[in-house]
Amino acid sequence: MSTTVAATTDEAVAGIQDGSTVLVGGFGLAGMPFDLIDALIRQGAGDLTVVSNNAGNGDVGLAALLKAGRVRKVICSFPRQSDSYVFDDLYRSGRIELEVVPQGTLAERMRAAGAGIGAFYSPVGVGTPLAEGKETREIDGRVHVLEYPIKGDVALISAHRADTMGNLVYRKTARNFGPVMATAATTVIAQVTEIVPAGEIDPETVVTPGIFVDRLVRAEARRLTVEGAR
Amino acid sequence: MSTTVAATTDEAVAGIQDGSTVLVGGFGLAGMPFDLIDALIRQGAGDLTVVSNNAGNGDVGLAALLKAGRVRKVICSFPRQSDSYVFDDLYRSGRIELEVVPQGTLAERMRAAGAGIGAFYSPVGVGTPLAEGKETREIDGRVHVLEYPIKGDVALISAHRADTMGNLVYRKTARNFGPVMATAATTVIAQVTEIVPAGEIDPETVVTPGIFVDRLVRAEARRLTVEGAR
Amino acid sequence: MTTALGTSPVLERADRAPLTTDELAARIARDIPAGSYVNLGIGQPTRIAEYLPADAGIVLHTENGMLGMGPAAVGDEIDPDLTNAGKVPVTELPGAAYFHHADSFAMMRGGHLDVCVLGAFQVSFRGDLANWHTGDPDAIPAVGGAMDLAVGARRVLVMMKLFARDGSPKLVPECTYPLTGTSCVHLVFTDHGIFEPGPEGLRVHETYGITVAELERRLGVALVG
Amino acid sequence: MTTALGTSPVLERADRAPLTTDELAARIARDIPAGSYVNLGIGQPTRIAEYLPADAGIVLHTENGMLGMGPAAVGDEIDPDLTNAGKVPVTELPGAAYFHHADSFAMMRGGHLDVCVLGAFQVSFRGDLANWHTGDPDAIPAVGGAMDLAVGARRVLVMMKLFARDGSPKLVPECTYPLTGTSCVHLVFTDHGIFEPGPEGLRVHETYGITVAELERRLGVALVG
Repeated sequence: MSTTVAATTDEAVAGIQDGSTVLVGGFGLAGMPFDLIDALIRQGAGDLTVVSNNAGNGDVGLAALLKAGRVRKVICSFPRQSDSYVFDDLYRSGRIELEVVPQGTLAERMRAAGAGIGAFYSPVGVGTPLAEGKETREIDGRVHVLEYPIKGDVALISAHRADTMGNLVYRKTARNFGPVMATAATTVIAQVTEIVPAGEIDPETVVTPGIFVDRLVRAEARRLTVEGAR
Repeated sequence: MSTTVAATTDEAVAGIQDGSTVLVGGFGLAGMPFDLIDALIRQGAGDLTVVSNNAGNGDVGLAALLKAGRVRKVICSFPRQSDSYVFDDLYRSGRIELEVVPQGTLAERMRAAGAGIGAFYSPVGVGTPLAEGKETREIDGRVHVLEYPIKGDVALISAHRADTMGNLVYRKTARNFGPVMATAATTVIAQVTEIVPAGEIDPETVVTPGIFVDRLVRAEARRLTVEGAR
Repeated sequence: MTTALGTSPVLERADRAPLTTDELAARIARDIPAGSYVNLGIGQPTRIAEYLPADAGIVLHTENGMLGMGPAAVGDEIDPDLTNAGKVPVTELPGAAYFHHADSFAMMRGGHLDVCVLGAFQVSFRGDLANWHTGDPDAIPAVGGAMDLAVGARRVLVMMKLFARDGSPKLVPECTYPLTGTSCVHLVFTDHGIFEPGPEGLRVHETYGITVAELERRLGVALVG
Repeated sequence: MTTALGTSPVLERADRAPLTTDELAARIARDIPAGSYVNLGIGQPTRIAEYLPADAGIVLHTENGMLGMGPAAVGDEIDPDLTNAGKVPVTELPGAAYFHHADSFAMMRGGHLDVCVLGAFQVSFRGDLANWHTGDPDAIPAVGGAMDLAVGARRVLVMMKLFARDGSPKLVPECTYPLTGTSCVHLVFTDHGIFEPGPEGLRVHETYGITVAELERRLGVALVG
């Protein structure tokens, strides 16, 4: 259904339920939807499962959500970073669950959810601890592991520019998980730095078509960087 | 490896072997690589398996390749059209094999080949003749059918513009199968109407990155249309 | 006149003629919610576009890689690089987006389209759809995107005549033509009435130019409310 | 000096010091064919970029969604929206392209990258790789894109020191650390030599600052030619 434009980030995140699975865009700090996460903290939903590449940097964004005690479980590829002390403390004290997924498998499992694929066979992770207990099958002489979709109740993503139909374009490597997560959640909420009238984004350049975006909100870009945070 | 720019379409299609599986872009006439197909006819490879959405229109492009007797088998979603008389005659006289695949499954099977996915479960086609004999599995209460990748030896595609690195952009709905086929074949050959220096295509707008394109050749766009050809 | 059949009211309009194709297209258009993303199948369903209110924010998808498809192109607008799934030249509306085939069908299979409207040879009382192949051994099979749409769209509407030229019903206990999808049709819009197939049997919502009783006789089924 | 070991000649350079990290980076750079699409893993392999000839048409991939990555950004070039996989700000070269994560890893898993160079904790004689987890029960596991790269790139090169700080070899009969991938490493570039693991055992191609005989003693294996 049509994309709605929310007046505030609080309005944009209204209604997120306790226990939701929340897909959170960004690779480290690039593309992280800071304002939506701050709004989610104010909104108060807890017992969340967060799916994101990392588990938070410093004490902003995802790290702030973790620090607020709202997250029961993190599904990610790379939780431990030079500045991931919020996650590290929660994990070491047994206050948060962790599921580590190879980065490409994480992306592909969300892509599968968005694309109506019931499951897929991947050669990644075979023979490693991350494939333990998973079903395998040999295809063309190569062992594959069966992977299932990861679907979100909500996705929080950050893009560069939107039109009023919800079409999104991103900026450089801040694109990362946004377009995939936008396909994989029941309710997709995007923060963007600019919302322009329909027709002002060249249809050849749209990365996320508006069909995937439920709610839009304008928020200033907060571009932070941490060297070597990976 | 780097994209090479061929001087002629004949040079671009050199070396295609008898018995190859050739992915041919286009949806009907839109996006069909007419000049590459003509060059392939001159080049002479036969006993081909062609994977394309349709099985040729009128007597141009794919229809001309079929008419020249070079195609052993067609894998497509929609062979029969108002102007598909070349295919129709070959099929009815038993001179060509046909595998009909639902259109989205056709695209996804090529996507799987390009993405290193060994196989995937799809809900499409379950309970229909097109799923007969295929393995099924119930996932989340829904029956899915197991689908395997379709990989090409060669892909012939048509795009709008390229840079010298092989980055491609397309034009409107002529994009269709091109980007998927470009990922799914060992040798990818693209005809484009214009080749510009690297740096002249905005990196945010590239649809097919040059990594997927082996050979490029410039050819005038031949934009033909047939109403209701589907 | 409204007749109670089980618990649901039926709008029985035996006093008027069956719907014309245009009336049927307009009737279906009325049932498509504002703001929907919609795929209109090749053939008659295409005509529904003419009856969608311009201000309803309904966005048309064409499976060959576009959202925001406009009306058929005429004259100078014709661009062979811009067609619908029936390969008819069309136009682009503001806010359109292009994408490739794998993305287009991922969108479909992933349940992102709110509605699709398809033609049909047959629909069974429980919602099986047959619309791609007559089963004639001489026919060349061609499925296109029909199976993907039947399985992928959130609501699958069928637009068809209720009776074939020989008078036999196209709403049947079991499809005799090869299936496109099983239990996938939500509503069937026909010239003689609007039907809802389902596991409990066939419901009728509205009739045109025929009574419920006569429908039951011609379809050979007790319609449920 | 060149020693024949089995059928292959070995370039044995016992007379010089082991390679420095920069020499090793330069050595690996020499083995990357012109025109290759390459992913350089986080950490030391990043340094190889400095030794790739500018005119070789080698294109760098970063798994967070870019081809055509340039050198690290300095000063005003720094843009937090443009980083490499190590989250270090980088630059963009002419002919670059951006794409999303599913496409980036499809590219990787689909075998489109010609070469990747990864660091390692251990590599086994048959080419198993361990580079993501020390197995320490207190360590927080974090894999990133390591497994995808190990399985996806056409040629997987490892860049590492041959011996750990305690002197134990990192080329081992069987990895004791948790695996990243099995039989996936094509060549191992180390400060003391270049090795080719495989089903028939470990080959040595070149040595630096050590003889083949001494290598065999310290690795505890008969090197095959």
